[in-house]
Amino acid sequence: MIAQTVAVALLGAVAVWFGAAVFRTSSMVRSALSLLASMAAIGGMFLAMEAEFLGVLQLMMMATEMAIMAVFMVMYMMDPGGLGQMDMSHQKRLSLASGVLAGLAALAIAFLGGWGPVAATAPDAAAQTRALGIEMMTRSLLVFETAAVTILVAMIASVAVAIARRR
Amino acid sequence: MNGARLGTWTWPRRLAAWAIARDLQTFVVPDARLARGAGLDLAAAGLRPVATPRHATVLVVVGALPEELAIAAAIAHVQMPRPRAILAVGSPSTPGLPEPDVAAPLGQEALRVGVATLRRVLAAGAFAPDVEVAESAAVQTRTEFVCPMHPEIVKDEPGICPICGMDLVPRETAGETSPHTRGHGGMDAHAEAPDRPETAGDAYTCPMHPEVVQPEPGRCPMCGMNLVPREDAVARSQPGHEATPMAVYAGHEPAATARVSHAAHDVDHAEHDAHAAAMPDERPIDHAMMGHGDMGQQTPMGLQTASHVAMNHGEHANHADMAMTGSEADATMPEMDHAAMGHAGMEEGMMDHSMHGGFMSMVAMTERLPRSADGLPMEWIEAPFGPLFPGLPGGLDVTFTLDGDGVAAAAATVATARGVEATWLAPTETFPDRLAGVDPLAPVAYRLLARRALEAAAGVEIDQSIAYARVRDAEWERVGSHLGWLAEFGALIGDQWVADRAAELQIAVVRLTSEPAAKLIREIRTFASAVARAPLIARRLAGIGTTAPNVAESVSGPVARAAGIATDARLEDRWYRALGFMPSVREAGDALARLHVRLAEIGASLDLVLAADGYRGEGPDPTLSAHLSGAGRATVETPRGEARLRIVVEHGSVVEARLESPSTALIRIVPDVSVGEEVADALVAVASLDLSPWEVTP
Amino acid sequence: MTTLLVALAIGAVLFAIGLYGALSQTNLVMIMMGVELMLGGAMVNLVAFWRFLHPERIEGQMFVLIVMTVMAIEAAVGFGLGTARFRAKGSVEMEEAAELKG
Amino acid sequence: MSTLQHYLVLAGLIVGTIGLVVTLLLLARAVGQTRAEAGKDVPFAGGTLAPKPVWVRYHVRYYGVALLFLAFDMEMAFMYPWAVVYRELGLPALLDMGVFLSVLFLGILYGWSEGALRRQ
Amino acid sequence: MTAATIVAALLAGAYVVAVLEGWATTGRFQPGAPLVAGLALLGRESVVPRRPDRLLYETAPVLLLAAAVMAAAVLPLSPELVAVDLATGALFVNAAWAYVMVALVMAGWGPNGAYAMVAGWRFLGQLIAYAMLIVMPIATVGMRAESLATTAIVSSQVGLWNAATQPIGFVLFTLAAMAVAFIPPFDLPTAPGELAGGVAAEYTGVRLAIFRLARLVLVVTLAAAVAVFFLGGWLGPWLPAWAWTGVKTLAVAAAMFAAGRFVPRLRAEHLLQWTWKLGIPLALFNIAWVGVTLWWADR
Repeated sequence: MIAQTVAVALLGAVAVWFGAAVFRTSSMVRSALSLLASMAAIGGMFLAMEAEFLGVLQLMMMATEMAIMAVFMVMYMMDPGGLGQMDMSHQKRLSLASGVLAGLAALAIAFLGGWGPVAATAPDAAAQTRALGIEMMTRSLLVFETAAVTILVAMIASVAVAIARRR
Repeated sequence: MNGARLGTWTWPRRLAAWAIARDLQTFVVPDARLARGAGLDLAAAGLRPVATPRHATVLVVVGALPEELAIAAAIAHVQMPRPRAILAVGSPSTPGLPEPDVAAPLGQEALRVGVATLRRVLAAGAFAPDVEVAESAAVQTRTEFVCPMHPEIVKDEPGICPICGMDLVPRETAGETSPHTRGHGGMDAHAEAPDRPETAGDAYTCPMHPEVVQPEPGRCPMCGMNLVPREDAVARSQPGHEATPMAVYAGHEPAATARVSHAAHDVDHAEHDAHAAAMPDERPIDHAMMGHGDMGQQTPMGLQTASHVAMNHGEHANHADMAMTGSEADATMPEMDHAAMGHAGMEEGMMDHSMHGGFMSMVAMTERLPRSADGLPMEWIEAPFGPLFPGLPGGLDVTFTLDGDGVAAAAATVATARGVEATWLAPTETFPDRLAGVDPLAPVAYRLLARRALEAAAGVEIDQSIAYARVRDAEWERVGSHLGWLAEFGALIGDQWVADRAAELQIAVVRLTSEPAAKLIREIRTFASAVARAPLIARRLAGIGTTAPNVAESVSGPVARAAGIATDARLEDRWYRALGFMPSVREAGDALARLHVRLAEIGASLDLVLAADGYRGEGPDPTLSAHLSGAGRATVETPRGEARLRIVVEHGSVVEARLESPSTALIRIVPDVSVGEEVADALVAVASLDLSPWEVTP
Repeated sequence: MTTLLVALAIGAVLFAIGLYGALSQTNLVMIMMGVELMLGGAMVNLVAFWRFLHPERIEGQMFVLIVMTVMAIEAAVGFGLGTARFRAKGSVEMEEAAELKG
Repeated sequence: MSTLQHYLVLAGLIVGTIGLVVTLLLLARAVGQTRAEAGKDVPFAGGTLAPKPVWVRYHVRYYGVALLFLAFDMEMAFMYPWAVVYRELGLPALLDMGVFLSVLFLGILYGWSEGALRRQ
Repeated sequence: MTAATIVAALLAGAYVVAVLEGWATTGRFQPGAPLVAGLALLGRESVVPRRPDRLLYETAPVLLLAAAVMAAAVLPLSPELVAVDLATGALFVNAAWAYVMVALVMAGWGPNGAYAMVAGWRFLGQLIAYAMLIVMPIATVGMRAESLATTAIVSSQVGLWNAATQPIGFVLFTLAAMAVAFIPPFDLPTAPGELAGGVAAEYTGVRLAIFRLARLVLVVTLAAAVAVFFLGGWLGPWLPAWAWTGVKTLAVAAAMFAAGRFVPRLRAEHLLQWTWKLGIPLALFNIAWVGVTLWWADR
């Protein structure tokens, strides 16, 4: 149990560190890879919280997603190497204030909320994956099929706007 | 040893030195094909060719290097990590390169001995208590500082960009002494570029309000910005402005880009000069218009002034960018300073408005950038693929302007220029040898060319035995040359089997003496038909580097024949006609067609060799009068196409010689076949031309 | 309990960083990064709730899957829009997207 | 072995990998240090000293496929749990997944027809 | 202990694979060559290019090695000899391989050289091509085993190997596996002739040694994955279980290298087109095929 807490805290610290690094570096590639590291650490937290399928999935999905993000950053941002140490932000104070405020509010809810008893054990990973599959095919079937349609819409939308029509 | 690592001997170092001496990764200069053409089998001698000097221990120098190539070799050498060694084959030392650690004469046995010596030298000298640092002038760099967004800002010391306030970043540029400062006549162009007119600063205007004109510097009464020197008078008088690379790139026509960045130096020069002169001058006007144009729409909070300023300068940057991607870049050149100086007044103005950390308009930054076919304005980089690039002939210096991994513009030149035709002038006895030295990739064809020109001058006819001996020689050379090309080409497209087998057969052809060659001929035929039938190779090459009809007409040889033009100098030769020669022609004009033409030519050449008695060996040449006078011309179909020679002989000496070589035409079509392709395909297209940098005449 | 609180705290901090990033950045892609971080924080909370409050109810995990899908879709559509905008204006700066705001 | 111990082994392997790399680096350092020379640290560019800036806006030509991939990739998040229970649920599950995948494949077909799959 | 055995086996496998690769590329069988080459690289200078993104440059080879080791950790040599028998092993292997791409993108961007950068972004395109062909065949393998654990997947092949029951998946996966490990003809990111070494171009000395070691380990894991998922892993008569996995892995690796010797490198564009226009429809068909055959068998 203590090991679990320590692991969650450590990986969480890594996630937060890299999350902050995203906005602290001026190199776009570093920025995207920092986000990847943050997301991978979150995946690690999932593993530490015994959500194995989700953790591994997060590790995998985010690697490709963030690498593709890096590509788009390098395409559309000036000075992607961050050589000029350019500052690309605005309304800093406002953002900082909202960030801190939102964070405090969330923390307050986390610590003040009565969460009730904590479950000591979770089902093992194989059972989780199986349960997830059954859930998907039974009660959440509609959610599952809706997800397909949503993804389809996203694919159509992004292709429709992004691809230049040729003569 | 020259390239030893610093350190006294300890047992781990001994072990490492032993291993290094066993594992000889090799970078070959000028290229491996030339080595094989000299009959050297590097792999059999224990050398393992690799694609980059970064991974190599041994720099193998084959033959004598011309000056520019020697500089490139020196750079490659210094980029090899220590311990590194130089093995010179066939030439004891090369000016510009450090002394070779081992020198071996040409020949496989000598190479084997040389490698053995090299192993001993490396094992004994990989580490040394004191090492010299290579201080060749060629590899000297000086550091300058440049703004990442505004390439025209180049300073000698660190600081911030006067335009946008970003930190300047250091970068190297080649030392002033190097004649090879990123080629294409860049340096010369800059030296010749007219200086910025001294009289330019006679009127001052506001960058935002062109109607404000004052005789002395000051602030604009309308917006308070610092005034900048006005130079529009000069700008209008520049007729060449339309022809700047920028103007061409702004259009979406890839064909147009191809035209601009030809290897032809004078074209570049002209454009460059025009551009350099026009650039500073037109700015105030453009800016002013831009600033006004956008002012209405764009009002981010409290940033109006600053963003306008940025916008103007963004545009500046793009002018400079354009120049850089277009012809030889301003960025590295001394001339750049003067471009930057042109804005001196304006920069100060910007400083006042302090853009530090401010908002910079991307719209303005990208507005004038070249757009790709899909409409995205991207930045282009210029990447050199040569003179020492593994996939291309050594000495061929191709520069691709890369738009992502696509080639947006290409320029080709050679680093093998070895002086002028005057050096060939010689007595008639030695003239063929001199001319044979023109192109180490086709010495037989050039010797034959010289002989035939001399005989034409003398009016001598040759008999059948000599003619057949010449056919055999020339055709064997063609077979060897095509195989050598195929080996390099196979390595470029990553087909190990083709590369290895073709290299093996090339060496066998080169080493062939007068013994019967039936087995070799059979093997070559089998190999050629296997390559011709390989479906994946066909997929890989089809449609790459297709030559337009007018482009194909400008060249000769296999490249023309692959595009359906049945041109071949051998058709004019009565001995070839007697042997029943027919040229091999394909229609498609792409890299695949060129491969097929060469494979078919290998077969046809073997047929000719067999028809002309099969053996290799030089025939006796007819003797010429020692006091020959006259003029002669000859044409020979070299493996790359028609080479034409005109000579004037006086009293047994060649006093004038003019050569038209096929590669001189081929190098001009490099942009035509490569622009618009993906970089790997562009390399395939260039390599499929099989041009020999050695025979390119200015 | 401690682990739950630690996880929730981390989720909160990630959310805060993401919000800060989304608000302070001028660039579409960077803003999307902020949003992804916020979603990441949300996912941490969801998994923590699932694990420590109702590990027997798999809907918690299903919900995380949906959030992940949302992240991917957001990325795809966002980059699609970014590409279109970059083609049209040469910029994905939000400062310069005034006309998008109407 | 509990699940968390599994992850501990994985973490140990990562640490071991890093340890191996550090050892190799130290070993190489003990053999000798790199000697600075002019031009040596410039990236190889065909035997030229090419100081042109490389980190610029890079035109990635496959962004059309990349966009499709971003969305299509999610399919596997749903497919793996389904794969595990497929034999248990039988043919209806295959049909459910068939509908799901066909819907997604429509997206690919649309992208194909719009030219998203070609080099941009 | 098991983990140590697996690591030892992995290193041994990497060595043999290095010999095999040398055999395929130079045409000579030299069992000592990798050792000599490794020592030589250790003894050579390791030049750091001027002003690289040092962090990315240094991390990339380590990440590549770590990713390969992670993938190896869940692949079983025998029922007992598996470092970590994760319940989601098949997915975990995928996740580990995804970081191969991340490492190569870092290696491409880090040194600030044109060839490396082109090569690095190229590999991301390669991932977009091969990723689905890795993911979907593994899912069908999981369908048959009713589990994502690699050991369960091997056990499910007792009657008949997956290569026989789902040949389309087998072929697609093997080709995609070659693309993951950038074995010719899929060696777009290193492309010796085209990009002078590509992502590896600016790595020298010990860093190059680490990079190459990582690549070899990666090849081992991919060959092992083909053996485990499709060729019945440890199943086989006479020999001990671990030996069967080892033999199959090396045979697959040798076949991959041998095939790569005779074909030209694929064009980046063709790779994307073929995988998305042909590969993915085939992989989807494979899912349907496996679904129907399993249902028929279970009926």
